[in-house]
Amino acid sequence: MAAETLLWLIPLPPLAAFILITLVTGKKKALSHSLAIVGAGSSWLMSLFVFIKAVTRPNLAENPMAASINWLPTGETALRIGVQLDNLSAVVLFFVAWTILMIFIYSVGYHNYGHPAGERDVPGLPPHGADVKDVHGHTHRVPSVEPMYARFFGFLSLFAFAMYLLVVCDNLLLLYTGWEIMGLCSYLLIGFWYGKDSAKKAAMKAFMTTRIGDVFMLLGIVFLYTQAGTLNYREIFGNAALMHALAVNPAGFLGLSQAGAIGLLLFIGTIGKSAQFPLHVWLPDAMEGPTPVSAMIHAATMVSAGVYLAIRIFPLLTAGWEPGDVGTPAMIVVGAVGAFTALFAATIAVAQNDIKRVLAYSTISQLGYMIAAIGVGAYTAAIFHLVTHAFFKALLFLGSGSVIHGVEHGVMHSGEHVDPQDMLNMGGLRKKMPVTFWTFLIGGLALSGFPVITAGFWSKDEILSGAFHSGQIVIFVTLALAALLTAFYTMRQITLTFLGQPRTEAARHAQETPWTMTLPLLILSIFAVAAGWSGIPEHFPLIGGWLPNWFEHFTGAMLGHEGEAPAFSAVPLLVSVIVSLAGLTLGWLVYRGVKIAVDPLKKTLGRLHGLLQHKYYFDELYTFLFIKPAIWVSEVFTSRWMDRVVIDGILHAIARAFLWLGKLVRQGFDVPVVNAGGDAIASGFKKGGAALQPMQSGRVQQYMVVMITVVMVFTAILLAILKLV
Amino acid sequence: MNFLSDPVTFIGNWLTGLVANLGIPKETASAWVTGVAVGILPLLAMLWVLVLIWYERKVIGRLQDRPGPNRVGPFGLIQPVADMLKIFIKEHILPAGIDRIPYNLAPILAVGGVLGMWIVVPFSATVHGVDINVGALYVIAVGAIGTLGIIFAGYSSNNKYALLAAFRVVAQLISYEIPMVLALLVPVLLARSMGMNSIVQAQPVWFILIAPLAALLFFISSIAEVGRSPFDLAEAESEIVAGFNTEYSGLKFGMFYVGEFLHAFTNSLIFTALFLGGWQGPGAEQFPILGFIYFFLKTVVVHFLGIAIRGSMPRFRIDQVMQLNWKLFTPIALAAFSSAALVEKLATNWADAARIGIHFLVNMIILGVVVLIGGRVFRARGIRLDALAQRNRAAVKFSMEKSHDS
Amino acid sequence: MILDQVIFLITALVIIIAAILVVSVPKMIHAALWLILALAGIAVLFVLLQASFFAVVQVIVYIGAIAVLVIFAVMLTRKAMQDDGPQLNRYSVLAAAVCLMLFVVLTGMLLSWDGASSLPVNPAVHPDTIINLGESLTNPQGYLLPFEVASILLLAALVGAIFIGREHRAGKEEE
Amino acid sequence: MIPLSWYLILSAALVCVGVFGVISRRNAIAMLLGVELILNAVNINLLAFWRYKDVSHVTGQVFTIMVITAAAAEVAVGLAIFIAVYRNKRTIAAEDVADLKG
Repeated sequence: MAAETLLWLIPLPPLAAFILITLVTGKKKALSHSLAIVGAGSSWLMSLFVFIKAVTRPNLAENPMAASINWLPTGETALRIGVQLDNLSAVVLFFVAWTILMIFIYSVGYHNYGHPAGERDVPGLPPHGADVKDVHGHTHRVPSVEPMYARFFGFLSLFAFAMYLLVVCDNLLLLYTGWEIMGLCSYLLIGFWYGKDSAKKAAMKAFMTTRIGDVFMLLGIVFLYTQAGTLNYREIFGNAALMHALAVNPAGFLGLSQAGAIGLLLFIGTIGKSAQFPLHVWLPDAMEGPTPVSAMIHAATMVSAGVYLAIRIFPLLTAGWEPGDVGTPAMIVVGAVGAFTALFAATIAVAQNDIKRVLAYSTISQLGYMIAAIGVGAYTAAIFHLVTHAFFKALLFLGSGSVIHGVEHGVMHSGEHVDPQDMLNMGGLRKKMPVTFWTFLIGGLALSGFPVITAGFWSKDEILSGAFHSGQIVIFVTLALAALLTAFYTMRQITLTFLGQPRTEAARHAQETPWTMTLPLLILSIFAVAAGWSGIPEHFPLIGGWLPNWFEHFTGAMLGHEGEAPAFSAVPLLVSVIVSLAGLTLGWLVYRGVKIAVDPLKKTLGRLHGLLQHKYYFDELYTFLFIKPAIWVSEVFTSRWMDRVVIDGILHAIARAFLWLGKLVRQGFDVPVVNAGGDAIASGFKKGGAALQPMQSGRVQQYMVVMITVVMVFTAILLAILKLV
Repeated sequence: MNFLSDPVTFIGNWLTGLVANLGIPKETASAWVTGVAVGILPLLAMLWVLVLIWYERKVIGRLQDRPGPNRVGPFGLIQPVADMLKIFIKEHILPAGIDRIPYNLAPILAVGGVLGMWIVVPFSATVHGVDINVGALYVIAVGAIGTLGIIFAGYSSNNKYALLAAFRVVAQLISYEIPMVLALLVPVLLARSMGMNSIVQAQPVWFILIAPLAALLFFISSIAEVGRSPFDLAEAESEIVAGFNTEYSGLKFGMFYVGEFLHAFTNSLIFTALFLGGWQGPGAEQFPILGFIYFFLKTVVVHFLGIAIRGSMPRFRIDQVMQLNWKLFTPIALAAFSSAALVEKLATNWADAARIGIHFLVNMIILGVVVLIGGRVFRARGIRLDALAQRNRAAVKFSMEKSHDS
Repeated sequence: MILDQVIFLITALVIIIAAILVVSVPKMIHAALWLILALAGIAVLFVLLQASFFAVVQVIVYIGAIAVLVIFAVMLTRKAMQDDGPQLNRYSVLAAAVCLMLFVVLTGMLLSWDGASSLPVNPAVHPDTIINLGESLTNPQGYLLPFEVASILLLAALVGAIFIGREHRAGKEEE
Repeated sequence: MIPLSWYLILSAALVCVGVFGVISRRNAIAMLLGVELILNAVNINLLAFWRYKDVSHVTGQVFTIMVITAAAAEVAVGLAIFIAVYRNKRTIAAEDVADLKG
């Protein structure tokens, strides 16, 4: 089978699984998750196969795997849809396939498959746990199985379908389709426990916020289509004349070129999807979804789609730019947004106590890194960080879910009512949950860029180096500061969660999670370390050149010119090593001795800590700025004034006028003329019918006499006419 | 063409020559002789009934462990003649309230319908009445006239029992015509002709070997058509006195009587022609007289079989008769006919032996399926064929004991 | 050929007289008998037309089945129409006049047609017309479809007749 | 040799007699007999035209078969209806069955 054919097929198994689960197997838990995992597994298998094909294919960048068919006829031409796999989508497909499969397997354990149903569980709320009696007659409180187990896998499958579609498609419209389906899935999964008010609100918030980005993105797509006449990546980016025209022609606003305007419009979509400042507010709230699976989607997979889009449109953003120059306006905007988000989110993360929220903000921050990398033109570095981040952030989220799960077990066991997600309630879990601890540690070190061994170090180092070489020192410094904070809050998290002594009874009774949850952790931890080795710069001291810098070559080929490795400089390297180690040390020092559930930074930072903990009051600001006015406009202005007073008033006036007119017509015309006339006609027919009634005697033979007579008469007439003529 | 090998043709030619010598044109002479033959043939048939009556009474008697007629003449040979004389001289009774025309027409139709069949029977390679190209269908058509005779008799007699019997027997006759026609179509299909002589000529291998199922159905249906035991509902004494001919006596009754005996024999003739190769046999082409003898012998065997059944089976109930026909015979006949058509179509170019083998095999398969599945269904619905047979045996035993006693 | 004509005339006479008796005799059972005679005469006509297949079919279907059915129906409904009541209704005189006129008109039309006096094209009909007929009835290019439709019609009529004629016992719920 | 017109006139006469029967007989079954006569007249015509035109052209015969089929169906259904009517109304006089009159 041709790899192109397989490409078509990759998104389909999860879709089939979704349809089957939703329509058929909704009641059967084991069948549903088997279907979903088989679907994801077959997509995974096909993805790996085409990935290997793609890697071994010479000149993949110039000659990607592609196939397309006519879809919508638009006048003389037809909009074609198709699939394509180039270097970028190949690596994205690789990590998407792995992480999705891991999520699916992990979800089985996370939703307590095999546990009894809780007696108080209702759909729309997290399971409360169930009482079981063991052989000795003791009653234990154990986690109970999720009531909407199958539905969860259905949504997850739909999500996987959309993600695969987005990765393998060859044009922006199809990408947009996948993008929107993922938006829907995100809404459904965040609001999965719709019985919780916070989940409902978070789901709506996520949906509305990303919608802002999506509208702009759609504008960008339309703009691009009007200019290029196509939405296919290769036909746009491979068309030098078109790209030149786009780069040169002004867009007519803000002094941007057309390419820059389109790029920025599309980039706003990325801002929404990848939760960049100022549309970042939905992502932390999205942690209301089933911990941490949907969070993981919102952190490792779906939000990567935003970055993927940004990388996709890199040629548009950088149109007219030569490496070494100061960036285009679009690039500067992108870089600024990215760098600011990276630092901004990192500062918030420092003050969060919820284990998932820390990771959520960390995600925003890391995505900011990638965006910033794009902004400074460090293309391969952005992709590299996208891949490594996907692995270690997936690992961290799954790890945090495992932790929560373990602590929940402790909560149920001890009966102590504490928040199982609050890190201040944990501590000392490394002995209780060794697998989770070690894998979390690996992930954390990768996140903080622990030198040399972790994947995060290599990718982050490349971004810093790219920023440094681009000459944008502000961005470089911002990113370095963000890296320091990253290492700090990561160590804070690890220390608070795993090290030291248990601070609560629940943490004391925490328990390691089942193999379906730990297995994905183990697999992902391998990637969290090893993924970095594919991109070690050749010029790196000591170990540079041991392994070929495959990643750079592979993805760099996308730009057409061989990724010219910037001259090696010790500054970014040293900076990244120092901030990483410093941050980690600092984190450990500050949090090692925490005995009670109070953050020591609170005292030190004072009001600033409160500011950070409340996320700079952004939610409140948005509520004040947008939501309140919107409610006011809808409730007071539109509803009360416009609708009820003005429009209703006009309508009532018209209605009254017509009522009057109707009365007039009725009394003047209808009753005397129409009714009387109608009655006259009706009675006329009645009388006529009564007069004709005897004709219908019901006697067949009488009819027949008449019939034959008539036939004869007509025949005679006909004959007479024929004779005459 | 000599007398010994083909006497009928010889006599015919001789007579024609004789008449032609009187100065009459050849064609007219031939027509005259044919007319004489048309007169002689029914006469022969009617006389032959005398032998048939004796033969049948004798056989039934022996079957039931009685001597049968043995008083008048040697072995009672003259008994039918005596009966005939008695019937001739009996008074013609016209019961009150009868409908004259149908009443008198009925016996004529009953005999005429049977005699009409003789027209198309090919007695030997050269002797046959009319070889019309729809002979097989003609047999059925003329048989339908006999039905009319019965219904007339039943209706016109002004007798409830006769009417009831007529209803019963007409329902039975019309119903059994269907499997009979369907079974008859199988030899027609195999011979690719409806002419009786062509059917006989197409039987170097007897059709009973190719289509045993159709032969079986035709045989049983023809018994039902004649209305003889076990289908003799028309004359169930215990229920309806003497059936449709209750009000008949004398010669008119005699004609019904003759018609029945002749019908049984005629059906054996038709069966022989259709399924047993008719006059076919070694040397029959060269010596038509041999063919005549073969035909006669085969017919007698078939006829004996019919008598044996008559002598050993008690009658069905009317509902059983109808069920047997509509639920068993008609479907089987349909299956047999369509399978035969299919096999003929598929095996057109095969060797004869293979074709015949396939036909036989398919017939056996249908029979097996019917016995297996049909038996189960009938048993499930409370119609136990074996129980029926057991009951019949008991009844036979009882009647035999009774006849011993008397 | 005079013989043909003589046979035809005799048969035609029998048919017409029988037909008139069918529509005029008071006793229904006699009407049925006369109908049988008329149908048999028509079968003879078919023989004259060298359509022996149809002659036989005429006997089987009309005399063997339809006539018997009619007689059955007559017997079953005997009480309703006592044979001594008036058998013709009040239109009968008018109907007779109309039919007579119809006959005159039809005959006039026929005789004014040139082709009416034509003779048979080839006196010796090929004996295999029946094979022709059979083949055209089973040939998809021929009349297979009408033939099958006719058989469906017959089946439907059979089912319908059984359903209508079935006795619905009083007190028993209708299905 | 019989001219075609003989057959045609015969069938015309038969049709007229049949029509008279249908119109004037009170008994519904007798009306059915009239219909049978009409249909037989049609058959005579069809076969006569077949015989007197092209013999190899079997359309006339085919139509005769159709007519016979239709007649059989008509008699079966008609008699079933009459018997049902008789069962309900104790009459089969055509003029008594006029429940649907206006």
